[in-house]
Amino acid sequence: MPGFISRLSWVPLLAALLVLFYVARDFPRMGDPESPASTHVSPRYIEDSESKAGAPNMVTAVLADYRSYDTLGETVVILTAGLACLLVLGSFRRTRDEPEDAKLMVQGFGSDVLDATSRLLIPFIVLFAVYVVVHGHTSPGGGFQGGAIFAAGLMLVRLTRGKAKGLRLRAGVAVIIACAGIFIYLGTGLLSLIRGYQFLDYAALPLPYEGGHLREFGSLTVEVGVFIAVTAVLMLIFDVLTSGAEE
Amino acid sequence: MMENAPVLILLAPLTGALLIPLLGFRFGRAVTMASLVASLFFGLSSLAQSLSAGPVHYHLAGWSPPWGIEIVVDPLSGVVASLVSAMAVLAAMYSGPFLAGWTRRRAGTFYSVYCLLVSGLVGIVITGDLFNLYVFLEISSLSAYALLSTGGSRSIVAVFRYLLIGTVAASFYLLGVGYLYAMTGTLNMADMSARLPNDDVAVLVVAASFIVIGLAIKAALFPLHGWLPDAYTYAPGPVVGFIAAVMAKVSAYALYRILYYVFDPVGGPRQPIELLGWASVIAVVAGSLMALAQKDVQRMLAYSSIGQMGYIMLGIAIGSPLALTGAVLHVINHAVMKGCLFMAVNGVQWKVGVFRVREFAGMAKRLPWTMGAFTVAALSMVGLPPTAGFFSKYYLALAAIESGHLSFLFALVLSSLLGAVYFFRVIEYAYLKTNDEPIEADAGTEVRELDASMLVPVVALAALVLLLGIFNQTVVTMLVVPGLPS
Amino acid sequence: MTIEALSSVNYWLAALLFVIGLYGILAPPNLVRKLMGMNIMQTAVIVFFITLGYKDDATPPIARHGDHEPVVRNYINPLPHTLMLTAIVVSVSTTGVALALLIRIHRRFGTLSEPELLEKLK
Amino acid sequence: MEIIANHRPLVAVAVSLVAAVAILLSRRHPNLRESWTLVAAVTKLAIVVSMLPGVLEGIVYESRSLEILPGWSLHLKTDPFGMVFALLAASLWIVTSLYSIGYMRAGGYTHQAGYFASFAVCVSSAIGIAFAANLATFFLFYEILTIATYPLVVHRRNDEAIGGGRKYLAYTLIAGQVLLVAILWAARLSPGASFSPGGFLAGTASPTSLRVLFVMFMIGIGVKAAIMPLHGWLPAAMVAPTPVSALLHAVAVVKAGTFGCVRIIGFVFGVDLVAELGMGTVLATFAAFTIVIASLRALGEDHLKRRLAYSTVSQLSYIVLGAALGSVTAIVGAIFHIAAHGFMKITLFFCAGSIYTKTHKEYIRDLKGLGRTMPVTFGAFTIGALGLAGMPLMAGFLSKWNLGLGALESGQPVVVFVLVLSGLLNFAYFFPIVHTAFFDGDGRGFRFDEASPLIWAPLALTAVFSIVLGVAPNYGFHFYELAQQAAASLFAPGPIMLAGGGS
Repeated sequence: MPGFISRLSWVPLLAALLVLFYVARDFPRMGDPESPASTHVSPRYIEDSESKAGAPNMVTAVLADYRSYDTLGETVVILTAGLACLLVLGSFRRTRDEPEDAKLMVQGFGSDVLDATSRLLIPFIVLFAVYVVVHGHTSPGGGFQGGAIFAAGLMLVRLTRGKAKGLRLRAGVAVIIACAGIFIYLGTGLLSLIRGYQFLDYAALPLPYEGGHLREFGSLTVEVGVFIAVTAVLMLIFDVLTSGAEE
Repeated sequence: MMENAPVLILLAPLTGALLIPLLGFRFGRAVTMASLVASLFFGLSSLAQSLSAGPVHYHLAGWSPPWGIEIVVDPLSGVVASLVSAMAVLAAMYSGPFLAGWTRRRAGTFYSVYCLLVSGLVGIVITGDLFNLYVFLEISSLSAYALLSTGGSRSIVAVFRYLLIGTVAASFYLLGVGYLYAMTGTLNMADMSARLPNDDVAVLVVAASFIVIGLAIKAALFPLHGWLPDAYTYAPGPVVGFIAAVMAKVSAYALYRILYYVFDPVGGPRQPIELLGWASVIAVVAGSLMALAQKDVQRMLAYSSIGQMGYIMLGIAIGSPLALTGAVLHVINHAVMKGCLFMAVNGVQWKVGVFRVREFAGMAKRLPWTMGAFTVAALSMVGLPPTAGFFSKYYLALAAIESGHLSFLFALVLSSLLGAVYFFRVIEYAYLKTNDEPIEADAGTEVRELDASMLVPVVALAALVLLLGIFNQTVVTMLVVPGLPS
Repeated sequence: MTIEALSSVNYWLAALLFVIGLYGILAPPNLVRKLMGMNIMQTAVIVFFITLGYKDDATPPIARHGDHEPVVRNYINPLPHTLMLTAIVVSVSTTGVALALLIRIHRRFGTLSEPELLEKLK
Repeated sequence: MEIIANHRPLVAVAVSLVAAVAILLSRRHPNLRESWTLVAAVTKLAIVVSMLPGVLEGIVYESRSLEILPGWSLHLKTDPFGMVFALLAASLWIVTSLYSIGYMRAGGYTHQAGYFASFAVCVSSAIGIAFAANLATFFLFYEILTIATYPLVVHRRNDEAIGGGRKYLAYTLIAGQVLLVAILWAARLSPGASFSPGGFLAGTASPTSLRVLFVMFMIGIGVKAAIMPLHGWLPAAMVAPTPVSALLHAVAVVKAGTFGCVRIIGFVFGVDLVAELGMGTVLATFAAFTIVIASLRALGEDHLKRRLAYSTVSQLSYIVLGAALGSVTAIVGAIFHIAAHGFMKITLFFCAGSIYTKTHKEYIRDLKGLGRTMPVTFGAFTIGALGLAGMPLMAGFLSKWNLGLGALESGQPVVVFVLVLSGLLNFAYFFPIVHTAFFDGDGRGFRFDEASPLIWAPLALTAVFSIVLGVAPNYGFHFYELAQQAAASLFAPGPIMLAGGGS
């Protein structure tokens, strides 16, 4: 069956391509400031982000405030992926016959050069990660990006100096940290729920600010939660993927 | 608290999923049950709200749509959400003995992912935002992959295929949504249906077709069903009942929601719906035919699911009030009866270790209650009164006659007869044949019923099949009809 | 006319990527390649959305310092970017799970090509 | 002519359902189990009979409970016609249960709990069919009957039984689907209509489509009524234990078919409509052919029960024929024959069972001289046989007489010829049996050697009653009077029409 598909699949695909090309005419001209997408919902984001949501970075404002529910879901997606990997591959335990590359993964590819370079780089990477998180409001960045960068730094350690090094996390711990991160997010929402506001409405937070600043802090908390969760899950996935089999 | 019920339907299982690792994996089962029951409670209460005081709109983060995301619980979504969490509670109860042998952390992780699956499905049902729907679609899919993959190495391969096809489906959906966004600039369903151009320009047709294709793949509609049989056949016992019962239906629900609440059912693009109609007719017949060819009971059930999804899609495609009533009613009925069937069969498999039809010989003596439940549900699948299956089929058939599609009617009748053949084959073996060749698992005919925690859900579902049938008019008038598109 | 043609070049690019991805999933026998095809497909969707966000001579959606009444015309539409952040995260997660499955498959069956796999599964 | 809202019909149906559950729960204790059966049977008969006087005075007991389909509630109603079938089923259930207790114990059968439970469900659905006041209710019980009979057919669990069961299911399930489609169609034509004398379909659609609809109805019903060529399952179902065959052939299944046939003709289409569609003649032709050909097939059978089965096929077509002829007298004959044939045929099957229990002989050639040792059995057999053959002063005569008159009324003298011919054929295939039993074989003297009284008492009872039915057709259950009222109601659309209309 797959063979059959692979031999004939180009026919419907070509047809699909032609259709897609054809309908491209009906779309608004690329970059047209009058297109529905640019005139209907988005203007409000552009105008109000800083004043109402307290974030000059409109993307962050939409991400962490207007559509924070989406972002919660997105963080949950990451957690799900982590747990899924855990269920599929089980947690770290060596296989009897571990393949060569896996051995490398365990001891790391360490050579002096790599070692020196990574020692030099890693502090900056980590620092940059934190910067990306806390400055997510005024410059490109945010919890996901920060988390990804931080995890990348840790992975560099693992790759160069072996799995045991660099903030060694056991799977269970990683999961707990990830859940804690998301729980910061969820808790923020539940807090406003308990205080009689809508879920995730930062206006309800018991902080000595109001308006944009309050929301800014709300979304900052959330971003931190995301940062923790993303870091933990990415490390989890990395460790699980590079670990031996359970059986 | 009650004004927050809509969002709590989703937050309850989500919180549960997070609490399991935080409190410690040993509480997995307890936390799961608690959170799912809570979710069911909130689902029912917001359903009651929507029935008494009209649809409930919940604006998340306090931003009014279309700028923020809203949750909409109208009678339709309320019913489906409650159905999902109800089935989830039963399935969680059922899964206990299966996971008894697992390591504590693995079982805990399993339960956590299970909660995530439920929250994903509920999220799809109650959201009022097209992109948000995509996010929860992915949550549910990912967790489903994870759960299905615990069924052994064969299931891993099946799951990988499911993952590929499922992601293709999601991409199709997202691209379709993108087309709609390009035309309207909004993602909120209500707002979009107000702003969609009412003449069917090519873009709308293509967008609708993409969404239909994407969700039809997820719903395993016939030509796009490739992932389903293997995924269900090798699926692990504890979850296959739940996944087979609700997952495809939720996608069908989403399709229904978009075709009839976002697009204008009259002025909107008809071509995709026409296509859907014929595809589902083929699905109804082909599913039954393929089920007929199976020797493995669980695989047989999987194929029969393909046929039954055809019923639902058929109702959606015909689109008259009768047809939609039939479709929604069949979503409820089929969830109950197929859940019962899968749970019964997996119970047998777990207890005796057999799956093939031949090996069911004399099973009625050993597991009388389980096979009794199986028989009731099977009769309902065949569509004999007074079981639930008959009544949804009645509506669909009536709608087919009304719309003058006699071929649809013929397909329905034919599939009932085929269903009779392949279900009575199992029943015949279970009740009439005595197993002459001893099963390697263990021979003997003494009564060895399932554990209570597995038997209760199975029997409860079987009872529900009968109740749903006898009181179908109550269900229709109270729950289904209020949910029809105005 | 040329403007028109150029205007939809991105849409064409997205469509092309989408179909290439689809082909990449259907055609090759190797599961890893299929996975790549899947990623290409998701990328196509991302390209499409980002295209929707673009406005002629407008800057990224970050209010310049001191610009307290941002003018809609000057900033591109932030919504697609937000959505695509989510989409990227989703595709990363999916890829992670897919890789985990592939590793498991390879450990169990020692191959990643579909025909051999089907042989072994018989 | 008054309508009394009263749940007695519903109770009459429910009694044996409850009994079925009780029987299944007490499967470990045979005596308790069988006492459940008897208690339920007596109660049911008592309830049905308690409504008889009222019905004779033209009172209609009506029970509407929950709505089961859009526009159609679970609607039970006692009209004279339904009463005939209900009385037949209820009274014969008692006899049959007594008989089965004796038979099953003597035969040492297993799975008796399941047996008695399905038996009870069958009777419930038969009563339900009798009292059903609209198509939905009718179909509901019709399908329940289909399923509940299956365990009885396959009761012996051997390959032959399973084969018979498959054949039975194949015929009845397909027919059920056809009937369903027909009902859906009728539901489209006049939604939520309930049975009314004179029918409700007249003028709702073009004659052609009404003809098609009629054919579909007749296929759906005709399988159970075993109209040739739809009779194939009936001889195959002979593998069942004899009491079951008795139930299948005298009470529940086939009678439900013929009953439904008359219901459809008289109360859905209306006799006049059927006549003007020209379907009456067609159906009559089929029935006539069935009568003759089935009798011929019976001649050819040496297996006793199968010969009886073919005789049933031919006798049932009397009823269909009467309904198809569509004149008052013919329909009186048809309705009366439902009862008469019930009692006579069940007698014959009981006899077959008694012979089998005592001697394990199934073939007619083996019956030599048995009459001298089993006088009661063969006495009853003779009575039943003569009755079916239409001997005067027997129940069968009355129905045939009416059928003949009706045929002349509706100007079909050829039918009279068919009746006479089939009468002769009846003699031809029953008399040899009697002769072999009494006069063949070695001349050993008379010696009473019957099976247990639980077996021969019931069959004696039914035999006596089938004589009584011939001599005084209104004795006890007033079958003849009921038949007359029912037939009259079809033709005198007066107050009855209103009442029947389920107003």
